Amino acid sequence: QSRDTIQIAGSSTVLPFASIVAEEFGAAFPEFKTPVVGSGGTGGGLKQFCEGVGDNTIDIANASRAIKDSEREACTAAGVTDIREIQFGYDGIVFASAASGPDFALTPLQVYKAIAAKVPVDGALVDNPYKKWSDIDPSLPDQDISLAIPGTNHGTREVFQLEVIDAGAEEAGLPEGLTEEEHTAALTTFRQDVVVEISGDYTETLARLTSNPNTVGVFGLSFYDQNKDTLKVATVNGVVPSNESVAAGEYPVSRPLFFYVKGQHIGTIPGIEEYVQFFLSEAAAGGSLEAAGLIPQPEEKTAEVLAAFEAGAQ
Amino acid sequence: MNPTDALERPIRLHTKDVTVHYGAKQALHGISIDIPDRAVTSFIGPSGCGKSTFLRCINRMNDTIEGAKVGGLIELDGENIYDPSLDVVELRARIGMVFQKPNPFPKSIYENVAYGPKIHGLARSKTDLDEIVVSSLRKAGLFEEVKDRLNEPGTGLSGGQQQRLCIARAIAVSPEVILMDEPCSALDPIATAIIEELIDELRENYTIVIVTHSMQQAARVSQRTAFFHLGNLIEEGVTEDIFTNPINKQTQDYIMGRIG
Amino acid sequence: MNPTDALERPIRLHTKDVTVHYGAKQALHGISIDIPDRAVTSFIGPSGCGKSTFLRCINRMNDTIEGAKVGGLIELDGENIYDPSLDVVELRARIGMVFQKPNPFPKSIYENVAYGPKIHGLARSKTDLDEIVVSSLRKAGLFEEVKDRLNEPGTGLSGGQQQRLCIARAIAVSPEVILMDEPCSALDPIATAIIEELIDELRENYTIVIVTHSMQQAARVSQRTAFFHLGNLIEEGVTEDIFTNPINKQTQDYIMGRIG
Amino acid sequence: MTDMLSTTQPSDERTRLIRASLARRHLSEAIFRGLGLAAIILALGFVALLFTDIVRKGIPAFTQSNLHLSVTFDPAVIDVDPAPVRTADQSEADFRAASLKWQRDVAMLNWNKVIEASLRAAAPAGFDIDTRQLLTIAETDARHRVRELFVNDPSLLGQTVQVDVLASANADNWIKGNINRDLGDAQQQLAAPARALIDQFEANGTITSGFAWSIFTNVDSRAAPASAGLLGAFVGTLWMMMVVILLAVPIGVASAIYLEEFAPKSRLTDLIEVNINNLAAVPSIVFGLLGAAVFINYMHLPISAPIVGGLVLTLMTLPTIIIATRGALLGVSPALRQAALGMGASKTQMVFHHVLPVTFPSILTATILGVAHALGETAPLLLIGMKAFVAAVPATPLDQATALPVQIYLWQGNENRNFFEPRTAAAIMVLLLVMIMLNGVAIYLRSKLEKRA
Amino acid sequence: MNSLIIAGLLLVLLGLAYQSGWSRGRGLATADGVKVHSRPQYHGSYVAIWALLPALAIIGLWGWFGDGITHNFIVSQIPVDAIQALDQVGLNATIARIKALASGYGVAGDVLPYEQSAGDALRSFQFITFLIVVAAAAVAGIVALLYARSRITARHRARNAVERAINLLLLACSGVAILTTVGIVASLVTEALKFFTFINPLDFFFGTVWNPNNAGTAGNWGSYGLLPLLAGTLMITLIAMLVAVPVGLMAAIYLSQYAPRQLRAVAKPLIEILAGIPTIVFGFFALVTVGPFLRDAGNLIGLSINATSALTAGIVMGIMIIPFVSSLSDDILNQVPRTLRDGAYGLGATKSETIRNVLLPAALPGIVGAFLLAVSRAVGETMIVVLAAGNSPVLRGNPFEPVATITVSIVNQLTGDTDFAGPQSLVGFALGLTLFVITLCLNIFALFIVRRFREQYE
Ligand SMILES: Nc1ncnc2c1ncn2[C@@H]1O[C@H](COP(=O)(O)OP(=O)(O)OP(=O)(O)O)[C@@H](O)[C@H]1O
Ligand SMILES: Nc1ncnc2c1ncn2[C@@H]1O[C@H](COP(=O)(O)OP(=O)(O)OP(=O)(O)O)[C@@H](O)[C@H]1O
Ligand SMILES: [Mg+2]
Ligand SMILES: [Mg+2]
Repeated sequence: QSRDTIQIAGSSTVLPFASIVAEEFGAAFPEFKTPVVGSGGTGGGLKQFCEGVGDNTIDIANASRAIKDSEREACTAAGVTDIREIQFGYDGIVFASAASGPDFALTPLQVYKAIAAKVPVDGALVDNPYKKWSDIDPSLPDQDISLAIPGTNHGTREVFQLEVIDAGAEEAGLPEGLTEEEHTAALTTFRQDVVVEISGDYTETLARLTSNPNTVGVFGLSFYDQNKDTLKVATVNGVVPSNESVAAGEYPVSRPLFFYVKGQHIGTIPGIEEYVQFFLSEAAAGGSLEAAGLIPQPEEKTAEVLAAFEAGAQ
Repeated sequence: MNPTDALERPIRLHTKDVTVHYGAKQALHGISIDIPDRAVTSFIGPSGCGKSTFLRCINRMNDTIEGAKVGGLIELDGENIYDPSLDVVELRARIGMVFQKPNPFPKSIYENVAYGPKIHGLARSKTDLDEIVVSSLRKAGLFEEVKDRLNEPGTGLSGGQQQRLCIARAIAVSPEVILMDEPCSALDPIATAIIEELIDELRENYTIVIVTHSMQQAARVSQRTAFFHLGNLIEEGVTEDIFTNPINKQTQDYIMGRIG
Repeated sequence: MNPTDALERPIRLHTKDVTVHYGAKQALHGISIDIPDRAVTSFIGPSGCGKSTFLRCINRMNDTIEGAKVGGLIELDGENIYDPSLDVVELRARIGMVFQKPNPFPKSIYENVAYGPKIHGLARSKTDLDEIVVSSLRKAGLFEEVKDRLNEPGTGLSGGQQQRLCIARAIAVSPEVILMDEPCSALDPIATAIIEELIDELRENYTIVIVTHSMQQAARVSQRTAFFHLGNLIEEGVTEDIFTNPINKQTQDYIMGRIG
Repeated sequence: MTDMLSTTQPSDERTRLIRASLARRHLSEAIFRGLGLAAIILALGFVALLFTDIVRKGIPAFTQSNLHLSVTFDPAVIDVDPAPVRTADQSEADFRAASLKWQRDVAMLNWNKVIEASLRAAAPAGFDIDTRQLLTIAETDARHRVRELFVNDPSLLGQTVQVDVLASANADNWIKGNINRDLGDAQQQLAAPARALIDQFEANGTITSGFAWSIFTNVDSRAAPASAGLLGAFVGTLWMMMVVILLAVPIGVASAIYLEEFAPKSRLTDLIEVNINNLAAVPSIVFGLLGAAVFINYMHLPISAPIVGGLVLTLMTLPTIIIATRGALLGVSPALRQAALGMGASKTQMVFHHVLPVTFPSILTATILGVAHALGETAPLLLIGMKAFVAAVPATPLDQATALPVQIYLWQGNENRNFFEPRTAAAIMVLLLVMIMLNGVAIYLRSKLEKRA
Repeated sequence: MNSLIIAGLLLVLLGLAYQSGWSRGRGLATADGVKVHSRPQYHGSYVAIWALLPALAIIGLWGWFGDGITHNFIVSQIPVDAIQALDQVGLNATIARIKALASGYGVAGDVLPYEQSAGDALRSFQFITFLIVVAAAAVAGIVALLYARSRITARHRARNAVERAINLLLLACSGVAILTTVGIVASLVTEALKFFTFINPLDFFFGTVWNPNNAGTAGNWGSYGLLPLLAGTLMITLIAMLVAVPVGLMAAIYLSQYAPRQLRAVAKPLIEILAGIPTIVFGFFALVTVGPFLRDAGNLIGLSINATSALTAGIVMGIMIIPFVSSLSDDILNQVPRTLRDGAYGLGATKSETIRNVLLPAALPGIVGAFLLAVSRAVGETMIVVLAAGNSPVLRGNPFEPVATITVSIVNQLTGDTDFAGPQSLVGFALGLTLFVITLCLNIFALFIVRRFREQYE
């Protein structure tokens, strides 16, 4: 006699979506219990996932990033050999400021210039001279630079680094001849006077904004969506972030969301397969997930993922 | 019974060179005394002279005091009570004790008396137990006063009644010896008189040792008296002799009220 | 000075029908006594008879005890000390007190003595203060023993020294009356003798009231003695008379050691 | 005696000096006293402020908007076979399978159509609103409610019944004004037609507000925020407290008894004593780390289960109970102990027959206070995975669950700030009520005990 | 399931043993002559304990060594050439697969024939060993039962033996507290050591930059300087103590020395309510009420105060600690002997003079100890900081800015999207260890002071 509730843990970004699916799944499938969705972060979820096979390990790990090779190895060593990756959509990452403030139309380059401790000027790295947004670009508001970005314990930070900072730095053109270390440092060293790293959740970022209305914060698209009354979103490269623009690939700052299924539990823990199919199905989950701010992926991608899942171990 | 009879009774308790140390401090300096069967022996002496200490040696209550060390020999019916193989719990069932301040358990009167027989397994049935309780209360002269409220808490009784309850409780396990440490010092004169009368009755069946700070009381209730001073047994003998004709100078002084 | 002189001295303290209740319990039942100037008056009586209670009435220390209620009249030099307009702080500067257990403040010896003058603003300068401290210590017979360690904590002294320090502390505010509640009961005989001698000297300048449980001490140090029993003042008069020729039966019994 | 003259000032000079300083001294006395009173008022003011603030924030959450719909089970929409009826030759299992299959078919229908139809029916004739916007008025669980009605009673097919469902969280926000009603379309959660319709619904009685029973009867919900409730967390907390009571109390009392009554004074007992005093002050989060490392990683107990939470809280509460119990044991009068020993009771009997019963009330009080403290503890639970979304009431301590304080933490971080901020305050009110009740019981017991003693 | 069977078996054994000892003891009592030492209940318990211990020991031994034996058995079931073909990881995976097969869980991919047979063999092996263990336990229990029963005589001291057992049980219970400490230290140290294989301890303890790198950039772990967190912790603690100490101490003084009885009866429990409020509630209060209030107040006087800042968290934490300070101070003040107070009153000191000049100096060591205990509580507080301090691990001295503390970083690192095998999450344990050591030192020091104080006035 084995456990009859699917157990899920992991990323807090995926948590709302997984919770919604879990609830709907429980409602739609009278024969299965509502799965339990724990948080604990992507790392925490994968850690539990990779602890082994059996009743007291989880069945599904939610992740806002792809599993890493080191983690896969740990899994294998513990006997978790059948890991099936499901990518189910995107998370949009937006810049938003207080609703009462001016509009922002940002580009990665501008954000990079606002944030980096040293910026290239005439082929050399100098201390960041910009005080106001308008110093960077006259089209930007005449307002002190102040940014609240996710802390390094967040998956969001990775996307932010990759899609905004790295991209902006490339555009700005870092000087030639930097060593690898210098290069990394140039990309990851931020000005501590204007940048705040938020290790808590988006509520925390929102609190920052309300206390300092000059702040531009980084949020998940869905969080912004639910707090439009206090927040104003910035365009990036002229694109307004929305489900459509992200899904169409026009809005640059987004990341795929995943969950990982322990193949060995399929057939033992009831309902895992149905859960996966339900998660990816158009009718049941698609609607509510979108309403909750998930950015859907192309149908072909979903079909591909589903096929790979059903085909079994990769 | 004539008080001097006590002299001829067999010896129940025999002690030899009993010493007690509390940590570094020596409280008793070699006490040797024989206590006769079915008689009342009283210990008198100024405060702090070691009366209570010696009494506590007899049923090994000193074991419970941290740092107390007892030396010498104490025999009950020829059996060394400090023999390591002897079970002290059993010993205390044989040598009952009544304390200075009445200390009934915070339980019903019935439970107070029944407790001893229960833990020692003296009653085979509920009826047995009832019988023991009633007869003990009766022997302690308390039954008539409390028979209608056996289930009320013992702490609700008056001081004198409480003390008699404690005596009943001690009797209930049918001890051979009863030790009493200033049993009346917390009581008023009337209650004291009742208890003294009771002691006089009990002596027919029990060997009784009583500590008192009142010479009058010692004279009233005991057949033999021992006088302690500064941890020494100064003099002991038939009560009348001690009070009327003390041999020792210190005893004289004490009885005349010159020391203490 | 001849002990009987005390009779002829002017009255310093006059009390009339003083009663004290602790909550529901009445501790004093109307005490009326006159206390003469520059003499030692001692209060004796069995434990719990109300000696301390009465003493505490005199400098209104009973105010600090929750539930204590004082009735009747107490006059210091004809002034009612329970008059609401009277400042109790000032009163206590006039009537000093020394307690049973020496209780020096956890400060240096110097600070202990200087504390009173400081809070009352009696010293205009540091030199003034030094002078007061030295002379008080000297009057308390302590100066020679501690002059090299005035800055060491007062709690480091021996019991007798501590008590003398407390007396010096009381003297330092130049009170008119000094109350002492069993000042020697925590001391050994030698320290007691020193304090008694000191009291004898102090009486030249101060009105002293002392509570003691020792009749001998009362006889030794006081000119007048009052005997308390069960909250009543039974008898008072010149010490010699009280001890040699008590009028009251209870006083007689107490002095003969028959009660208490 | 020359110095005598110099120090014994004339009495009136001395009196003058003393009197001169009196006013100043009494003033400083008054100031000091005033400072003390101010401190009390400040401290009490904080209590009052905290409570009024939370109550003010939380009260609105106890009312909630309900939609009264007449729902028609339209056969055109509910296009399924009739519910299976058990035939004579059918085995129990076959029947169950058939009915499950039927239920799943029912679940696969688009019940939103039914909801949409009833909403449209309630709207004024010809009101123009698109389906998506219309559906944002009712909470998403409305369709499950209606479906369950049908599953329980398939004969409803073709009939029209009155059904009460919750208005959506956003509708509720709009009605209560949690969202500024003057903001433009772009900043509103609901589309303009939906907002207009809600106002009309309110006017015609389709939407009324009532007491939010769902807070007490429902489990947490992400899909349908308006129906999110505390029941699951509450039961989870109950399980944890049960573990705490079953473990911490016996173990705590037993160790206290050992240390106070039996332990010989030795290096070891000294060490244990210091150790226990220390544990009492170890930050709770460290216990969380311990729980994660030992109970979950090493002993492989189920994650986010009340049993693990209970164990962690047990270890955390243990020192408190031990210390309090030792205090109580220490207070038992030696007379009672002597009485028991003098009767020939062994030490063990003395402790268990006499000392423990007497101390029972204070041990109970200490236990209640310890449990109350454990009840409100959050940080260690976060580290052992109790920060999970659990949409079920845990049936055993081994089932996944959250706890009340964790639920508060989760709601506090919910994206829908407008809706969940009041609801968080409401949850806090519930938690505080439980705490105050526990503390009240403890204070009551203590005073009763003191009276008896 | 298995454990249920075992528990049932033990229960039966227990009942049987008790009954047999009891009736034997009872029989002794009826035979007259010798005085019976112990009551039948004790004989019953005596036999029961004797019967239970060997049975438990056998089951315990199996629990200890069983896994190893099972492991060896599985290895023995894998063909030698298959073992040789596998590396350690592969072998473990294979064993896990076999276990999964035996337990009825499916495995992914094709099942090799030898895996299938090993799985079947393992299943029967498990069944048989289970039977053996149960039987052995039962036999041992019964043998012990008989032995114990045979020892019962009238003079047998069953009570003493049972009481010794109870004593041991009590001792074991008080060992739990020790075990907890050992558990804390062991779990923190092992994980922290793993962390220190990634990061140089010197960089951890003396680093001034806290920037654990993103989960994505393996190899570049980032900076793990403790100092910003420590500074944040200290700053919040300092603010909290600045709030709690004056208010708490003055409240204690007022309540214990001035307040009329009725006020004390009301105010004391009301203040103690603060102590019972869960910290998450304080956190919420700080986040939604105190923070915005401070920000607005700051705006009014031209200060830029963040809603979530060291100040917000510190003030609210101070409020939380008030009852802690006040009740400890109250205790300590009450322990100063009355005679000292009387001494001052007797000299004509006013109440406040008595308190300030005599009471407080006398109680000072105790009060300092109490404050240190309060400090250690503030240092370890988590939820208020999680919600209200702003979580900004940057070394700066401005209390109006957000800070991060050790506790909050533990939560963040252990529940974020961090790499569970890397230093990003392991650092949580190193931080926990640091925190543990800090509070340990504070506590020992505080307890030392308080104890010294108590001794002074005993
Ligand atoms: N538990 C103890 N620890 C240390 N010393 C003790 C202890 N009990 C008694 N003593 C000391 O041993 C001596 C004898 O004490 P004991 O109680 O036997 O005197 P006592 O004759 O009963 O006096 P009292 O008439 O006051 O009861 C005294 O000096 C006392 O201080
Ligand atoms: N604070 C108090 N509250 C209640 N009753 C008190 C208080 N202080 C003293 N009493 C009672 O008042 C009565 C007189 O006490 P008091 O201390 O004056 O006696 P005493 O003569 O000084 O005795 P002793 O010689 O023992 O010091 C006693 O019965 C005592 O119990
Ligand atoms: Mg005695
Ligand atoms: Mg007195």
